[in-house]
Amino acid sequence: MANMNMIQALNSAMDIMLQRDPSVVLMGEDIGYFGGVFRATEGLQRKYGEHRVIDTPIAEGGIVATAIGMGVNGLRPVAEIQFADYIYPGFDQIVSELARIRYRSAGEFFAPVTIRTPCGGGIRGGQTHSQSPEGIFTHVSGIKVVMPSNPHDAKGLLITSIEDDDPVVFFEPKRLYNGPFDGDPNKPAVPWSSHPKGEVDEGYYKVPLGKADIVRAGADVSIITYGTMVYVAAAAAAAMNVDAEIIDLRSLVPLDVDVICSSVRKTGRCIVAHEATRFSGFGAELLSIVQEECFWDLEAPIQRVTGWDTPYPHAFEWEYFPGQARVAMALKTVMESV
Amino acid sequence: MANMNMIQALNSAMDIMLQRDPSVVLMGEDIGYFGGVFRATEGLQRKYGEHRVIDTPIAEGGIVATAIGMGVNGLRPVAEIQFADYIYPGFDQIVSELARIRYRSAGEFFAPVTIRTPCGGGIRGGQTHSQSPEGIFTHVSGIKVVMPSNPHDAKGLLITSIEDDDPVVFFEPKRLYNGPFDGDPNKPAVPWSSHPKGEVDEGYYKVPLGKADIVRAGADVSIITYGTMVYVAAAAAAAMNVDAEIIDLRSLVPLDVDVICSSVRKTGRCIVAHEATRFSGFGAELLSIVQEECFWDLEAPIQRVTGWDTPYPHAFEWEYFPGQARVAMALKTVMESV
Amino acid sequence: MGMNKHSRLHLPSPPARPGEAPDFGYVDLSAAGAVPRPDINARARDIVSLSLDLVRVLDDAGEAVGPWNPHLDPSELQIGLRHMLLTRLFDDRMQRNQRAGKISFYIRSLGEEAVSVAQCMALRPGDMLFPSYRNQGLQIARGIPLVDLMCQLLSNTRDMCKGRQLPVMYHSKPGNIFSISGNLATQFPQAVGWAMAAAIKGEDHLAASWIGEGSSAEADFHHALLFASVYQAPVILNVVNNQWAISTFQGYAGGEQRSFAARGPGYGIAGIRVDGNDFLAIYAVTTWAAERARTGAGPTLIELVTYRAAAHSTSDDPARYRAKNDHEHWPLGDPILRLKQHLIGLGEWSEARHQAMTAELEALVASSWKQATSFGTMSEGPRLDSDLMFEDVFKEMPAHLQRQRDLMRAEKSGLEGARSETTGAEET
Amino acid sequence: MGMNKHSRLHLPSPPARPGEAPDFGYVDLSAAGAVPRPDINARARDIVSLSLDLVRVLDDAGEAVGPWNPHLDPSELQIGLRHMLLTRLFDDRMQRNQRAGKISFYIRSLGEEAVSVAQCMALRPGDMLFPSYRNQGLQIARGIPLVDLMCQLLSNTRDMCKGRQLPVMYHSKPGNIFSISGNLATQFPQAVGWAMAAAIKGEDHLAASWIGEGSSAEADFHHALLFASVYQAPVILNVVNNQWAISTFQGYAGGEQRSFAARGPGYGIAGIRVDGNDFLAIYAVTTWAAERARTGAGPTLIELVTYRAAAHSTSDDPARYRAKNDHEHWPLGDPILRLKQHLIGLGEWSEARHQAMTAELEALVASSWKQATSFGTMSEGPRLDSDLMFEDVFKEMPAHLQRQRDLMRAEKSGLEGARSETTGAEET
Ligand SMILES: Cc1ncc(C[n+]2csc(CCOP(=O)(O)OP(=O)(O)O)c2C)c(N)n1
Ligand SMILES: Cc1ncc(C[n+]2csc(CCOP(=O)(O)OP(=O)(O)O)c2C)c(N)n1
Ligand SMILES: [Mg+2]
Ligand SMILES: [Mg+2]
Repeated sequence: MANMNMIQALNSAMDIMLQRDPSVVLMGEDIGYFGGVFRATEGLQRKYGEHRVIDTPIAEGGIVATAIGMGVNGLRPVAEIQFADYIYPGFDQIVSELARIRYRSAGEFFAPVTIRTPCGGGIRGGQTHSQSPEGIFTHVSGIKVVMPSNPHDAKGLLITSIEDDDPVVFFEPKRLYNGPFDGDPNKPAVPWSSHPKGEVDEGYYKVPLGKADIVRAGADVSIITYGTMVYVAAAAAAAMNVDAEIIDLRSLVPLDVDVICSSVRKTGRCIVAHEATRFSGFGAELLSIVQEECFWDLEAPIQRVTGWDTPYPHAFEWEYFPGQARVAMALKTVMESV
Repeated sequence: MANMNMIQALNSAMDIMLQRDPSVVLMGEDIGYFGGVFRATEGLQRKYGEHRVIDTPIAEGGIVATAIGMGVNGLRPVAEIQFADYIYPGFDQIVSELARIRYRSAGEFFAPVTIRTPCGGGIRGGQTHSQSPEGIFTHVSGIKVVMPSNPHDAKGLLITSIEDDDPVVFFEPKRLYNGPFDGDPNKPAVPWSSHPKGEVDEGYYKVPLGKADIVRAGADVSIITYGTMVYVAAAAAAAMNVDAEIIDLRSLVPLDVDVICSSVRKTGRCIVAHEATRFSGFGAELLSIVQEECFWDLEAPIQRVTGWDTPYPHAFEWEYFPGQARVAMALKTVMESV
Repeated sequence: MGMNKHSRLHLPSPPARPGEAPDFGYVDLSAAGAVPRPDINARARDIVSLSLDLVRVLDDAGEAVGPWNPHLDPSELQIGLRHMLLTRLFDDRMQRNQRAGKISFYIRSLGEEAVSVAQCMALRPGDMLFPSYRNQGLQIARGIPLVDLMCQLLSNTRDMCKGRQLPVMYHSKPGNIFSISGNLATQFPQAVGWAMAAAIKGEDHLAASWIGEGSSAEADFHHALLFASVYQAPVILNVVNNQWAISTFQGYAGGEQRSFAARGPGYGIAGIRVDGNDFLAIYAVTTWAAERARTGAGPTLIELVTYRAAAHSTSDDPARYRAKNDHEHWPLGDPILRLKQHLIGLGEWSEARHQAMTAELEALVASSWKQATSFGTMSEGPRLDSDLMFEDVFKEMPAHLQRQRDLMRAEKSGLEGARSETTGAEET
Repeated sequence: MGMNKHSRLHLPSPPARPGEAPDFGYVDLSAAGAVPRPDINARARDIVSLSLDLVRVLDDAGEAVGPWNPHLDPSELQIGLRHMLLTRLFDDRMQRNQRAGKISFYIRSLGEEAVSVAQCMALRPGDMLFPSYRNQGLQIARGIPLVDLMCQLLSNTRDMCKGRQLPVMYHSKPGNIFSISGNLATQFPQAVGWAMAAAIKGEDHLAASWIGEGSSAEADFHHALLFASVYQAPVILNVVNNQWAISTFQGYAGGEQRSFAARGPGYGIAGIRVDGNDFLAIYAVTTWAAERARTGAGPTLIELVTYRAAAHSTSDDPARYRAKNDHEHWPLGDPILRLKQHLIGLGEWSEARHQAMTAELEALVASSWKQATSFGTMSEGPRLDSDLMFEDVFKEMPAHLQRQRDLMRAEKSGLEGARSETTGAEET
């Protein structure tokens, strides 16, 4: 066991997989000699060689396409897209190709590609360094979508994703790289060293995809969320003295419908929360599933807590970010309504 | 008034706009001399010149990008993407640029681009000629999303879209080009000439964005849908003798929440239906809004009728397509449950 | 529309529209034998002229001349002729089958048979092919049974794609032929990635990919050239310039200003332009490029200059946009006739043998079709189980797809119920 | 990892990593005055060598030599020097402001000032500019007030972007400078579209766009070249090759095998390589390209060979990936020093005047900053109304955004309430 922040945990996962499996290669912009703009691949090129930790041209479409070709040729590429905001040039190769190769070739060809990319706001990154596009990928059949909320899960989920023979888009909430964040920018930053999930096994271990984590058991309301919002929701509920059951999905596709539904059946109230914009965001799918599965158990309408339906505005970060106040308003509504 | 199929109605809309406004230009693959693979621009290049009805290279990303530049320089480009399945190479320019230029330049720059693209299945097109990606675009702040279901609306909505100073992605359900389709492939095809909405004013007229059309008033259940499914839903309800209120959204962004909600408040039951895949599809947003706004009026859980969460399979078109049987099952469930 | 008069926008125009006389004067030709053959490890920058000239071996008399003559054994040439002829006869028959409603869609390669056949023969079985939809010659030259191809066209119970792909979107894992995509050009950079992996693993297989000149406008063409150049990947990137992209003339893909092969040197990779209807020239150029790739001399971009003699597909009618029978004026002739003439000149072939082979291959196509249809047709015989629709989306079927599969089953069985209700409804 | 030994993957390497001595021998240089100046309507294919040579006017003695000498009036040169110096002093001060926490982020153009300033001066006010984030010289040469730029950096009440963009993402409608995007290279094909529209409308304005050599790897670089070539659009496409893309050396963008300018001829458009630290050469080449565009001779791709002397941005530390002070070894020197030396040689400038101008411009920067901060800073003074967040998503604010705006307001006012509840909670 060692203390790791999320970057170190991700680095450890890739280090271990490069070590264990000669078919694993890393690729991306600035990830090699430099170790990545967030340092996630630091030291790995020196350790495993330039041909296994590969600097690439600045062409997300080319990165995904060549990763697919490598995957078809027996490698397990882990491609980094420097910011999730920059994944769109690779969108066609992800949606039209990566997601469909197994299907259209009746299982004869497949590309076990993992795409890592930092997402989310709270870092003064403005509209092109703060996006949360995960919802779009959950609509694409054939891709798994993962988002960890802490170092322990990040490492175990990344190892599982790399070993998975299906393509995985792995979103990393960059605001959580250095510590949990409860949505209050005025509080001093808390490091992972002071958080139990910052205790990470140095060896090989997996966290399964499709298994949500009940971060906190509670009786009053179920808060279904993932990524940064796990901490914001917990803090808001605690501040309001609401006995909330907080569910960290960890993987959006596949989705742990059982844990979600048994929780809502128990509490009868539900909030879904994410940083991403609201309209047609993943929260809509979560709300829909809960409504379909737990309609008769609901004592109040399900509430959504999300970012606003605008680009992420540089100067209004904290008015935009779905912080504790926004969760609190939803909690009030969902608890009061009868 | 004249009888037009949807292609002729769209052609008439573009003809009129090219005539009225010298800043309108059309561009796309095979749209010029040839008149488009679906003939939507037939005759327009001969009439208005090669520099106003422009054949382009096969590069959707380049088409959208240059259309943006033209828009910024005072033109009103109407770009055709040959099939919605091929819009993804242009996705970055749509999402990162077209949708954000007005916002990031504080309203000083904008590009009034309309992107027309045929979507949907039922034509034996297989996985790359049958997709319905509209849901993805509804999640992108700054883009309007339109889908007509008949010639009259198609013409009026396209004229409105072209004149709109905001970017519009205009989806055309290709199975409806030649006639309404109720989901039964074994029935003889019905032409628009035998349908009231095939009666189209030859002149200039607009159909507003954000105003849904109540295709059929009813008391038992509200069916919220758009595109092809308008006819499938109507046929299924009729076949089951259910007095359904059928709402054709026509535009998804902006969305006519008032019409949707007043209908559901009246009927107390709701089905949302689209051809697109289910998971994180636009139906999830529709369901979420109804749940949020009409929770206390609901007598049964809202049902979703959609395509399955797989690529569109060539040989299983009718097992995949959300036909009358799928609507019927949803109707049964929503009517029976109490 | 004052704009009309004043417009300065340049717009490329094709050699001939319907009713006009085709003029192929725009095609830069070199005399057979005229283009020198550089050393296989020449640096891209030193052989730029190859991307502008046209490598040709067969002259008008059908004789093989010049430094690019691959000096193939006649038996090899006969095999090539056989593959090309089989490709054409297969296309003929499938085209007629589509017209007869026996398959839903088809794409012919009429006039372009030499491209796929000669290139495939110049490569090794371990080399990975990333084709477009107009490379059926690759499938045939790699020995994929016609029956397998036909079953795919029929989406029947032996369909290699399990009914999931449009006709002609073949693949063959054992044949090292990648799954064909409906999305243009996506395979081009994938082939480069495959080749990069071969280099990383220290294997000496290479990858080859094909796109049309129209598809070279897609971003993935750029991705392929760039990554191939940066990593000097062992890959052969082929642009089949058949002059048309559906109704769009190659000028709209940039062919008016410069050759497609010339893009290669721009990215620092070798570019070479070859007579796409000259079996020997294609074979020689491909061998040269393959040797370069295998010896680490880097990737090659090959432009194959040919002509799409038929419609784009069974959904297309070229009479709407180009001169009728224009292909008869195509300066590079027909690839099958040219190789046949060459073999006859060598005394290694005859009209009689050609007729015999034609008859034999027609019979092979016919018997294969008979066999293929025994596994199901569009209207009769066994059908694929629709449950297959839900498989292979993921390696294991997740819960939500199992559920949808069950709903689909219920729906199918329920259909009857719904029907009777309909009648019920009508009675009331 | 047996793979290790056997890997055949080629990987470009930079001139020097930390601790190594920089070797810029890889940069192909031509002597000042050595490169001929072709007629402005020369065909792209006939002037390919321009894309491999390096156009230079200022020789090592600071004299202007050769056919590309634009023979500018000394007063013009003094204006150029002033713009470049102002750009550098502005950068200096903003860099220090960021370090002092007064702005959140900044990007300098140290060593690249000649690119933006000389090119802007060679163009007309009606020509539309599509810059990258490292072209502040364009803003300054176009006369955008420093105060306006600073207010954007501060996201204050006079921010032209209304607080929506990161620092340096300027735009100016009256200045004909397009909104800068955080997404690399997207502006390149947009500029081509703008130019196509100018041609369609029969206007003689041209468009110019800038990207870094690293960004040329993006698909939009290809889209720009292709569409510019097909429609012969009146556009100037500039690749600023400052050798680095954050930590990534230009070899990873394809610069190892061939120049970036050479991509032009590959697409059939003129490509020209110019000394990016030579004010006169840049001015001359840009004038030449502009004349080509305006007279319908077609687009031009210009590669400006320069060096990123500073860090990528205030978030970057180059000591991690390249040799310290390597820019001091850069063979093309410093653009400001070189123009200064030239003017002194002409007897049109002096150290004294230079010092005086430096002092004057420093004062201008300081007073502008003072004025800018009066409209609000990150910590004090007036702030933008957060309602602005919901405007300009669409031309008119739709119902769902009005509603979200109201929720946001309620949230802000509610915050107090929530806080007190928190305390309440703690009491229990
Ligand atoms: C991304 C994408 N855009 C558009 C299409 C529609 N389309 C199919 S084939 C074709 C023409 C391709 O022409 P070319 O590349 O020259 O190949 P050829 O048909 O001549 O062999 C087009 C536009 C597509 N399949 N994919
Ligand atoms: C699409 C996209 N991918 C990645 C990035 C992250 N990024 C910002 S600047 C940069 C380097 C660009 O280098 P270059 O184009 O050479 O310009 P320079 O910084 O040298 O002026 C990268 C990778 C981005 N902004 N957009
Ligand atoms: Mg073609
Ligand atoms: Mg650079």
